[in-house]
Amino acid sequence: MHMLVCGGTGCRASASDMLFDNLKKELQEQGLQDEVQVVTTGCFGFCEKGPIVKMIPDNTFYVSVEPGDAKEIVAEHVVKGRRVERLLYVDPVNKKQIADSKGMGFYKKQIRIALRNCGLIDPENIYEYLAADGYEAMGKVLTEMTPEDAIQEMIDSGLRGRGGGGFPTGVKWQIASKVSADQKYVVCNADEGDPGAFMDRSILEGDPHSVLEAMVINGYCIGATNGLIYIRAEYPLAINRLKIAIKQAREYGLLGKDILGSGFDFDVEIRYGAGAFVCGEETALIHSMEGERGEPTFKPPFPAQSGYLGKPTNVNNVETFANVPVIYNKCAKWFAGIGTEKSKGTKVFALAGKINNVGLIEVPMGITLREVIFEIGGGIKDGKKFKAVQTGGPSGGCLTEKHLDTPIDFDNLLAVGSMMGSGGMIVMDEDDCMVAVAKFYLDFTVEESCGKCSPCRIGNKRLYELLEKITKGQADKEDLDNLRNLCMVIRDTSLCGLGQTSPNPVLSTMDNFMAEYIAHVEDDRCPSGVCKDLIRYEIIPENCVGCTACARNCPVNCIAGERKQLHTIDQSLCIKCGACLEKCKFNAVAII
Amino acid sequence: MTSIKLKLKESEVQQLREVAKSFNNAPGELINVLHRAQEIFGYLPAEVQEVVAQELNVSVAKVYGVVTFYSFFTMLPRGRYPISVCTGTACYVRGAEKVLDEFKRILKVPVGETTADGKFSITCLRCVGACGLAPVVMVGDKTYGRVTTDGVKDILKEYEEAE
Amino acid sequence: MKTWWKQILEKIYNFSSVNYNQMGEPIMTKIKSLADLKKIKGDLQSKIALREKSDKPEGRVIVKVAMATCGIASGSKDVMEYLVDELDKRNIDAIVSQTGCMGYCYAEPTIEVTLPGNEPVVYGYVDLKKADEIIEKYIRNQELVDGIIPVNYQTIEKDKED
Amino acid sequence: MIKLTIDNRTVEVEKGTTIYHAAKKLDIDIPTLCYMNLGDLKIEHKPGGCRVCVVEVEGRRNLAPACATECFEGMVVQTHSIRVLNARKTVLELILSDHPFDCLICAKSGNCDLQDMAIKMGVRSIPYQGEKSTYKPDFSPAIIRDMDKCIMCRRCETMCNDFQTVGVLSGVNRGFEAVVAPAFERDLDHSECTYCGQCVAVCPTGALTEVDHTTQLIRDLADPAKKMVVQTAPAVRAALGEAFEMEPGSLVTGKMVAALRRLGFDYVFDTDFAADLTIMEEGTELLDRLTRFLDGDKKVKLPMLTSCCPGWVNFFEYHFPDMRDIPSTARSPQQMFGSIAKSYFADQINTKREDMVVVSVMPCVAKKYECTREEFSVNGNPDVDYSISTRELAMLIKRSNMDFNRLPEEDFDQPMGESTGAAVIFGTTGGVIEAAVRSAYEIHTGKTLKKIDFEQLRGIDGIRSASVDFDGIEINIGIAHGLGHARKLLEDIKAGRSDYHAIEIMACPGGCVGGGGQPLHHGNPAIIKARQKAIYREDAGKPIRKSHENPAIIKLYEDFLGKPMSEKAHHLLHTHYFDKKQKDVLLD
Repeated sequence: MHMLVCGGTGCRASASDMLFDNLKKELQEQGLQDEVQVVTTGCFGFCEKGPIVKMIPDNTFYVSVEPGDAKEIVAEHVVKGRRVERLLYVDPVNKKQIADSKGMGFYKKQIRIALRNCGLIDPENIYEYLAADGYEAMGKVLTEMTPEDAIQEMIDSGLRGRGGGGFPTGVKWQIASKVSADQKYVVCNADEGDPGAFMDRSILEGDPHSVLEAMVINGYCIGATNGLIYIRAEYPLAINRLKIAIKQAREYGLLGKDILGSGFDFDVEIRYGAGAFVCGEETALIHSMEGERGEPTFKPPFPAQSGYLGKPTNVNNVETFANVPVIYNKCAKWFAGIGTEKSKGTKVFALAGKINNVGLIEVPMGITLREVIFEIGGGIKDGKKFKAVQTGGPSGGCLTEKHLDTPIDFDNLLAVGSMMGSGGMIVMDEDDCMVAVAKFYLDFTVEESCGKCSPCRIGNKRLYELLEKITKGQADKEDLDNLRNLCMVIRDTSLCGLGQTSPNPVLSTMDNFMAEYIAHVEDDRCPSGVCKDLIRYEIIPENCVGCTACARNCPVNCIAGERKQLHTIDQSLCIKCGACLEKCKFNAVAII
Repeated sequence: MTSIKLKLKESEVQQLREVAKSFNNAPGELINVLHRAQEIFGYLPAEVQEVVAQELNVSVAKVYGVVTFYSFFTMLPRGRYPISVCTGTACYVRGAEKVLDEFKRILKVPVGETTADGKFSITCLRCVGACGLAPVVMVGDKTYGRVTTDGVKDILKEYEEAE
Repeated sequence: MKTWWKQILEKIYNFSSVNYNQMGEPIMTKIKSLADLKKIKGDLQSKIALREKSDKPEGRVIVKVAMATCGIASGSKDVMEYLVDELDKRNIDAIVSQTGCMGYCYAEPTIEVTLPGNEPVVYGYVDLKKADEIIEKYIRNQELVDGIIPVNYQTIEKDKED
Repeated sequence: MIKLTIDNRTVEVEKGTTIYHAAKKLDIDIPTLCYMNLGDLKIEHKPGGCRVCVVEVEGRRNLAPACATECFEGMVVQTHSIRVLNARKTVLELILSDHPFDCLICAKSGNCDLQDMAIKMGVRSIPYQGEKSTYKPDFSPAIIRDMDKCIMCRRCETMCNDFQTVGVLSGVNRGFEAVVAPAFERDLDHSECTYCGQCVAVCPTGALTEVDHTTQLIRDLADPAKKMVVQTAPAVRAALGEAFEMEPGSLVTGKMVAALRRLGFDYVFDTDFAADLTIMEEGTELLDRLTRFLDGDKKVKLPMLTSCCPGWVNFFEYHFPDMRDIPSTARSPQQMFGSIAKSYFADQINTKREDMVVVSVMPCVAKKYECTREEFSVNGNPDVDYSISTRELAMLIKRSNMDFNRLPEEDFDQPMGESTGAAVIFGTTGGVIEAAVRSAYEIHTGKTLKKIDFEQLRGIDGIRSASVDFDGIEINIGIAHGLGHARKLLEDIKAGRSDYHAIEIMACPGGCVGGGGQPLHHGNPAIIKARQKAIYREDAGKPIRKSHENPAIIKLYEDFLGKPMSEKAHHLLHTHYFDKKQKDVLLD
């Protein structure tokens, strides 16, 4: 028998260490130390109910276990084989106690559709993909369905583009299918540029065939025989696995002429991006594939009408494609049964930032931020306080405590001033200054703006400069008004999605954290102690023991003081790097 | 942007011509050709761009326009050990800026430049998708995860010793 | 990777229809219809089931190593090589294969170990020392060791028709 | 047809019409800084980049650019709601925040689209201050680039790449650093720039201007030791009036002469004189090549291409150097004039060439470069000392306190002021070849033309072709204006697909009337067409309309040159061309 004790930061903060020791002690007292093994595990992602103990092999799941409960667990469960009822998880809906972790709703929070094969199959081995229903959807569509039926199925599924815009995929296909042209193209957008989002890379690295399969289906639906994958050159592993997959698929006749005897031809080529975020925008992406500067052009015409080389082109994102085969394998109705009314299926999020379980998760649409952050993500790192979560990357906004129970879908996120984006989710804690965060995103936008239209080229630069002024304590209240007006105008007048959404990080932080802006502007104070010009490091005399650790680590030698004497910081030399604070073991350095 | 004057050898010009030819000398393949050219030379000096322009029958100005648009392309030779600090959001909130500052402080060069001995160059890049390891630093093809300011010295030491 | 590829293929599939060229790469045959495809799938599934059993009735140990960018950056390649070599050296009948990202980026490198007749167990932060511990304690003696990552998702159910 | 409402008024437009044009129908002028449509010239530049033309469309989340948004049935548009006006003004303030505030001393002041817009929008302060882009100014022999003033409308890029296919300018860098520049941000004179000046002609701000020679000119005019000679190109007289609020297409030949005389020129001559001379030389060369060709001489290359346009000469020297033996060797009228003025005429008035200053007034900026070419000088003394544009002349007249509109009409001086109608039409596309045909026909056939006007050679299409019956021999003539169109013809010749005998090429849209040195058309192609009409009007009114009948020219040959293509003529009036193609990359 095994006892798994959660050793994640959250549980540790609620004394899982002591619980672990107590369990061992109890077992020893009972002489069971050789029969029952106590093991610490990584975070279960259920920190709200920690500490957690799981019994193997019967999968009993105890929650909110205190060190004092060790005795009872050993005495009852281990010795007598009876569950400790009061420590069982209570289902919040039907109020029933659930003993077996498999039955807990918690396990159903994540459903893997797009990531179904990631981490399960060998991506370089087509056999494993074939064994996992691979290319069966393609076979079914190509040999048993008309393009019209296949498009209808896609429309019925309610799948919306996962790249950020959320345009219904089936409708996009339908538009391209209705334009007559001698050639059409299917493009897979794998130019994942959102800092902090890496689901596309993971899918291509873990399940490249699913994307190829979906591209063939897309091609069949719209009458295209050419597929292009536009991928970031910074993803060498994904490129390599894609190349292997393409080679294998060709060798098996799953790409190429007369696929599966259907008479339909389709082949795929790889094109490389070269580091331009704006190329995530489909018109810019198309120009980039044509060997041009990746500058967006006005829509309409939409790529589905006139795209690559002026031909009708469907551009879909990697995650969107990864969903496609499942929809045909399981049917549209099944897919439409997951998620919310207007956002069907699941969404992959890249959880990052100040959160315990950094990683990729896939959850049904409609799940709340709270469930994602606290139940799946395992809560905030180091037991700090949750402050904000940024969704949608540079196009998105910062959401707060009050949005935690909002069901996540395309429309809800938009309504609260953020965006689904490609699914980056960056969690921030009390140590993050929201003005600085807004500035960080603007810095990104300024660097990534293509420069074609004035509001984005100059406006974002000015936004950044205004934010810089604020973080330096040089701004006045009028600047805040100007800031807001500028945001509105950039949003209203920019040529493409990049500019139209670039003010979101500023607007959402202004809406949700106005007090922080005011503190910077009126009191010349950064409440989170981040903005260098508004803080200073000082040594607290009561706590300083004169260990010299700070002085030794100061890169500019601005800390003076003899051993065992009080140290002082020369503010005129201090570069505010924070090394002294990091090194001090006595809480004697503080940000003022 | 200035570029280092470079004389190409006939063999190198020939190599570029073959690259262009392998892409059917099609203007639409400009970016693919530039990728290959950068693989060969490590960077894209003016002379290389001129040959590419000639081979693909596009104007040099256009080639330069494309090269300067994409951050992946560079006209300056990188250090023997190019250091790239990820400044994506996940790395940012986990202290990438401090790590970057530390590199700049120790090597005494700003971002985008190479140390006088040609050994190290510092660049920033946007998210390598290894957010779980934030903050991330790449030296050449090698990725370092969970880098701290203290760790910077150790990383550099590894390469100092390599020579 | 080439030798792995061959090794894995031979060990796993022992596929009668696969022949190898001189380079050790399999020579493929084209799949000509949907029926063909389904047949191959059935074939593969039963072969996979079979190879997991090996010649022992209770089956073989299966180890999957997450080899996506973050995994490799954290050293999963070394771990995989170590596991392939060591399991062989220690005469443990096991299949080691690579797979994509399992999603636990914070705990890379991660590996999934399935002992015959048991649920798969995922271990995080696997360095060579940990790998050795896993081989000795978990794989040999079924003793769980520290560093388990609790799996917290469900996959889509297999189609009922199949 | 589609019905929509703009500012509460209904309008009906064809499908595919943009809001901008629909509004025009209602006389609503939506401002824009980047959009440009040169109608018949088939140049439309629609990047949707400046975002000044945004309007509010009911039901739309954000504002729509009027220049790019197509109308739909039932569309409701507001062009001056508060939201629109605020956005438009803010965008303009942003553009101004990255623009120098040196309006008072800017070459474009008073003629600047950005300045006009700031006045119109009532900008009184710039709330958004910050870093400004700065670039090293670029002085070439003809064009000055001051990219600090660039607003990224990218009209120049369209002219340089799409229309002229010269490919010197491209958008470079990105974001705030984005700018239009030659390769490697080198100076223009290190690029393949032809100095056609079409970038200057469409630039809405002071970012692209011509090199200024007015100060030099004023200094020389004040020097009593210098004999000041001026020549004026045909297209100047058809456009100069625009600078003095006259209707486009007003002919101001007489007033222009009066003004030049009042400026202090000793001799006011006409480039048209040299144009007639050009026809004598070029026409003879054409006939010679034709006759030999028809006689079966395999060494003769046809078609013969005209060579009066310096932008065009630069173009083939850079892009088609291997074909540089096809164009006529005749110098341009400007250079023929200079050469004759500093020899024949200098002798007549007993002046050393060093003491004579020959100034040309040209509709062109490439002429500024042309007169600096080394082969057009004798012992370092240039045949034409410098060239000023139509715009510079207008500026000089204003600076000299003249009321241009009230000046009397005066005549050119003699002998180099005498010209024919054939010379006048050099100023428009198709004119040179028409003038050549008038003379070549009569000289070749010995017959008098019944009809002097060759309507089939006229027009505004980019590439035109016509056949002229030379007494039983069909002569195939091609005409191109715009270097992109020229490129097509050249590629055809190269590929052996061309059956032309003679081709006229002009670099600028419409020919010299649309030159880079003309008063700015501000995107109105009707102005260019009006100038073209004026040119033909001047031709029609001339007593002599064939170059070979110009008495001053006849006398020039009798007294000085002998006959066309004589050795002396060859020495003074012909030239050779260079291979300017960038040599293969430096090899070790």
